Amino acid sequence: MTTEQAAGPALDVRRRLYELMTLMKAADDRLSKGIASGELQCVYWPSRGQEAIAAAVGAVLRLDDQLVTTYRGLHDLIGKGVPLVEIYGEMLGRQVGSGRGKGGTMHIAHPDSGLMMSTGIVGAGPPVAVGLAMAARRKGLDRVTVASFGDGATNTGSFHEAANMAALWDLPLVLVCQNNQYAEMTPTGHTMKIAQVADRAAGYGMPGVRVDGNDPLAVVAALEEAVERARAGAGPTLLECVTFRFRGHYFGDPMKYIPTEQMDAAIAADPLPRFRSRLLDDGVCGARELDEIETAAVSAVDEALAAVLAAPAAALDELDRDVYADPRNCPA
Amino acid sequence: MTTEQAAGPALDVRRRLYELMTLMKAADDRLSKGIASGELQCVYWPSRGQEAIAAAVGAVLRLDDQLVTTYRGLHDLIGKGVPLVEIYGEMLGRQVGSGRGKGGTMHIAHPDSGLMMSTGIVGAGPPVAVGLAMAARRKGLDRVTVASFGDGATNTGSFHEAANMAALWDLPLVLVCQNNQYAEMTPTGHTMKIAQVADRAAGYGMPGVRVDGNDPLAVVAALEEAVERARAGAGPTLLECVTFRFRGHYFGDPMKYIPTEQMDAAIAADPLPRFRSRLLDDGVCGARELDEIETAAVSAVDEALAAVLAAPAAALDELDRDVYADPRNCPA
Amino acid sequence: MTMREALNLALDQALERDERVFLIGEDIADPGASGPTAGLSSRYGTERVLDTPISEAAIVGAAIGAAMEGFRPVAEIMIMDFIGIAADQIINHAAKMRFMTGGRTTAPITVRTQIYGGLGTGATHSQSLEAWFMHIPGLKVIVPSTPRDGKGLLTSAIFDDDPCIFLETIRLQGQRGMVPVDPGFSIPLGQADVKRAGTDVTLISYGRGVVESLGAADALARQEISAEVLDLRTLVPLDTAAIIESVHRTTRAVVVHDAVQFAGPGAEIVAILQRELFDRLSAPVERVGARFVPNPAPPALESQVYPNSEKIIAAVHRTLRWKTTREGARG
Amino acid sequence: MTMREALNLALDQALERDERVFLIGEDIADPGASGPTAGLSSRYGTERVLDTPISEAAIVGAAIGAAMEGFRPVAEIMIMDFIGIAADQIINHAAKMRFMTGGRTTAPITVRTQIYGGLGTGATHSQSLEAWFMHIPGLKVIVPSTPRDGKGLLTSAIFDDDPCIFLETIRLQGQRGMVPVDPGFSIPLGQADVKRAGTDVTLISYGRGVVESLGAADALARQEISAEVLDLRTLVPLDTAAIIESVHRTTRAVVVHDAVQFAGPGAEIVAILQRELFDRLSAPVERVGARFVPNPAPPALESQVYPNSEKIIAAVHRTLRWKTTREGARG
Ligand SMILES: Cc1ncc(C[n+]2csc(CCOP(=O)(O)OP(=O)(O)O)c2C)c(N)n1
Ligand SMILES: Cc1ncc(C[n+]2csc(CCOP(=O)(O)OP(=O)(O)O)c2C)c(N)n1
Ligand SMILES: [Mg+2]
Ligand SMILES: [Mg+2]
Repeated sequence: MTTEQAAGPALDVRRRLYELMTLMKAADDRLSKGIASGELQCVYWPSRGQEAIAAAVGAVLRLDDQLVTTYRGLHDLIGKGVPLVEIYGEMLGRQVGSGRGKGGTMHIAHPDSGLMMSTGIVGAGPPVAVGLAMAARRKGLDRVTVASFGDGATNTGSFHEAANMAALWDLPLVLVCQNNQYAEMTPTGHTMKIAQVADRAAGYGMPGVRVDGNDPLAVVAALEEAVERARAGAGPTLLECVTFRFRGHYFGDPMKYIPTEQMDAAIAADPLPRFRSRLLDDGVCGARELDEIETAAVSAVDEALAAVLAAPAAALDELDRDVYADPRNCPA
Repeated sequence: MTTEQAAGPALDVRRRLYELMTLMKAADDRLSKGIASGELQCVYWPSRGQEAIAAAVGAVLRLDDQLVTTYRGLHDLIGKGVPLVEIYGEMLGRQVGSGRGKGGTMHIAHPDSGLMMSTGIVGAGPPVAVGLAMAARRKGLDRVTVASFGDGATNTGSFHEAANMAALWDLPLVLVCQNNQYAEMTPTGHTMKIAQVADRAAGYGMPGVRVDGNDPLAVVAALEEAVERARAGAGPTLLECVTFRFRGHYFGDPMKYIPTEQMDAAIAADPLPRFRSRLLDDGVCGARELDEIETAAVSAVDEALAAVLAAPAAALDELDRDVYADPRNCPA
Repeated sequence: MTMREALNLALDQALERDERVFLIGEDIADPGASGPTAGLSSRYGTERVLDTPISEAAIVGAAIGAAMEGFRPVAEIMIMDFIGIAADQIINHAAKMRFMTGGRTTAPITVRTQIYGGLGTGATHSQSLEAWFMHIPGLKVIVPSTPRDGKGLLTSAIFDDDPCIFLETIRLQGQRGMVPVDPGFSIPLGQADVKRAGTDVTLISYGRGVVESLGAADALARQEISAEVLDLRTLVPLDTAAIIESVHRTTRAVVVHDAVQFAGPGAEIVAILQRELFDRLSAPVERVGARFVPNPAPPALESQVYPNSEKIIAAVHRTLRWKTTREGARG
Repeated sequence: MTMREALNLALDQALERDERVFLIGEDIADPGASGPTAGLSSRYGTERVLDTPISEAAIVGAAIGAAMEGFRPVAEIMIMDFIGIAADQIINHAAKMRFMTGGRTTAPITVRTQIYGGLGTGATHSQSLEAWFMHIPGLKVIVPSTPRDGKGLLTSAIFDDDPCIFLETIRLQGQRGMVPVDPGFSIPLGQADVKRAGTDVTLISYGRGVVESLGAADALARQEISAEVLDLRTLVPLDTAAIIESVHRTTRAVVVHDAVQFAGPGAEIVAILQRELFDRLSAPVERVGARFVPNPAPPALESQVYPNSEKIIAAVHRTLRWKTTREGARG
């Protein structure tokens, strides 16, 4: 069976998925190495392991489509096309950061890439995504908004209110739940009785779909359907993508709460080597090509980091800016 | 077919249901008349039309079972056995009120009757009911808690968080949604895409049941099952009871937003005359007996109101009491 | 026209003149609407005057998302006591977005909400929580006391580039006053207004407190005490210059508000005054705020809780009777 | 022991001695717990140290329900910035329940939450919102600065008959100090503590501000300025008598806190002082609070925002340099 005949995305999309995934992984690896060694000082909620979902979102969405993500957003940001220099720059508090360094890791936005908001408040993204989707509709645009969040976020009241509104108004929104099986140190099964997050969709009157979040092609397929539906005005979808966080909740998390067998199984299901094998097996790319993609990813990351480290730290006078449109509005 | 053979509650329970419903209706009628004429000054969110649900809750629950209700609680309070004098007393700001008159209509509690809280915050009751149910479990009691709320309340984040917790922990709780087809002036279908509130249950992993909330026997049957389930430790149920508010949202509501046909249909389905006919048809009670029940209800209400109107108004020094356990804790 | 009509006119003209404006909230569309939004959905359609589920967090969140895309959403939280439910979106997104993204995204929303109280609805339907939002950098806080100010300030809020918390007062909605109908009329945020000039003492207030202060000033005039009534109109930005200018002249001040006195907005005004006019003050600045108690439902009790003319007059007399013993300092 | 250990000990002993006590919150059970709740679920079981979904409103609501039934729940809101989500339950149920039901029901919960800041986590993970809760009648607000106070005050909060907001400070969790291990040890709510005696000026603070104030007092001592450091420990009840007593002696005061200065807790202290000691004060009361800005993430910027010893010292010097021109009053 040749890949041309196989169902699923075109060859260049598959290649693109792998490029994105390797870039996400390289960006996470470099940051992790740097923080661990003391070279880099920043807070970081690692996305290693969840690349397939973010790559699929990046591959399926158009540039003018929009994404709202969370503190665990490195992969999402890269997938949506936020320049690495602006991401690292923001994490490391440099003037080249998306927020000139003052927002920090959890608060990266880059509207030019359609990355509208990262939030540090669990569950608080979907309501804002509802508003973005409303705006698209009112402007007559056929743009779609994706809200990306974790399994734990679906226990928040905020998620519920947003999901209900999105379904009610048939908004062009896709709710992408990156179910990495933990919320901080608490396994998903300890916080909800339902077997799958996708089951929540029924309570809103929208489709709920669960896919293997470590298989980028599965995510692409489900997401394409959801995005099409949203773009056609048929309303939102709750898309649950099952995956795993390799580095725990925050960088430095000792992860004592993760059973060895679970970690072993997760390693075996690591989306990166798995998708590499798949691409080789399907004859989409050769080993050399894939090696080159990986090398290019590492170089891109190194280059970005070098640029960031050469850039000046966030300016002290940032405290005088952006509290209000006009700084004179601050009380003395 | 004699009633003895018919499925459903025993004769005395049916009679009791009618007694409760007539008492609720009489209490609402008298209050409404008094406010309309200017005789009585108080705010009131009328329960007229929703009596069947509250009577069923009252009939099914034990004295030591607990109930959390809302501002639209007159019927629920009566069903659970809160003395009418304490209810009217609180609404009218008298010392004989459940809170010595200072809490007001929306905030009536009477733990001796198991009426633990009335809240004016839509959706905020279920979390507190979760805590009551947790307490029962931790005390080793086989008590059940019912949280009663409206259709609109199920759109709140608070409802979602509580429902999820209750299901997760298999709490002895029944979520009774009195779906009166409106939230203030907004029809239920304008605020949720799902066809029935009971559909929300699937998102939590609990049974969701919808019944005719104007038929007390239907409510009793469904509630008995839910209460049994809860008491047995098998967890909560979402029970949707479809009904109608005859007097609109608040007393004095011009109800211009209610289509005539809908109102006509509701009047035709008024639970009171309907249940009266049913009792007669089924031979449970004779007309004279039912008339006596109705007369007794009116007398009970008149008597309670007379006692309340004879009672002193809430004392001014109530401002010095109950802010803290020890009044010296108030800032000067 | 009444305050309700003035606010309605501001919303109407904003919807009329700018496609970016829309209203979102519970029961704000016809035929259910009875407040300042009445009639507007009939005129502008339910896409621009949008009834929502009871979901305060998502109402404000959705407004924020739309504002990020250039809209000028006016979100309604029916009663201020419910604003806690939306507080997270207000303080963690709306207020901080501009700063956190270095200006790349902004959330110029207006949150209209109403201060109840005086209706017998009790403790959970009567709170004045403006102090909460003054304390959050990035928000503007607006409380009009007259129909004219209501229209002018609401217009400014809607078109302001920062998130605004706009507080209406149920007991003022029926108040009448002259209102410019010109759609171009607006009142800049951050400018206090002398509602009555005076020389002996400054009554500093906003919202319903202004009405009580004016009543007190009338009564004081009969006692030949000349009270100036300064209406702050916005708590953020705060017109510190106007406060100082007035009290510098009168050397005495009483701050009046319906919010709980303890840790309320008045505390900040006092703190500013004692710092800026330490040597100029003839007496301690007095505060007349709500008593430290959940609001009781019965009107007879509730009226004990709020400021009124008598309490203000008593406070003025305290400032006038003050005998300084300043020499005793450094004892 | 450290503050974290002291708080852990308070929780441990409360769980040990009273079946009515239980803990509820996100990630508070082993093996995930790393804060003051670490180890407790292993000792008392996950029924009494209960991990929850991410549902702040329901966590507090559930605590309230259980408290109504006689339990003494200790609810954790992981970081204070998230408390908005639970604000409705706190202000509309916990705070007002006793009053609204005439004492028939009460909600003696303790809400533990942590003030972040100083960790580079940015504007939504660093707020000090104690001013919000001071302003709500019915709540008690507690902020310890030392491990000893932490243990003593947390014990009191848990067994107090009123709802308590108990604020921990992440930057103090590792601080060490002597702590009585006696389970009977507690510190009454509402009693300020002189952490350092002095005669020239009173530094009034709580929480992390006390540490900065003590540092400032040390430096001031080297300049022969004797600063008293008064640790309020609880903001409600507020030990007004202790504040007045100290400032009456020193005639000068600086209020210090990590909360935003504008409309912050310090404003109330100033308002009280200017009223009670108007003629006794030698200089305006100074405030050193956080700058009016969302917290920036980079440590170099963030450190500009918070109070520190230098800012406190500068404020003290301002009060000492003050030249009164009181004669000029009544101009
Ligand atoms: C409202 C709120 N509550 C608690 C937290 C603390 N917190 C940060 S991440 C997290 C877990 C979130 O889990 P999930 O939604 O599954 O996302 P993940 O981190 O697994 O990507 C928690 C509880 C928060 N940031 N916001
Ligand atoms: C959190 C909150 N939002 C809004 C309101 C205003 N309000 C009072 S009742 C009500 C409608 C509630 O509808 P539903 O839950 O169906 O109950 P019903 O009144 O029909 O019994 C609203 C919006 C409120 N009290 N609390
Ligand atoms: Mg997760
Ligand atoms: Mg309803």
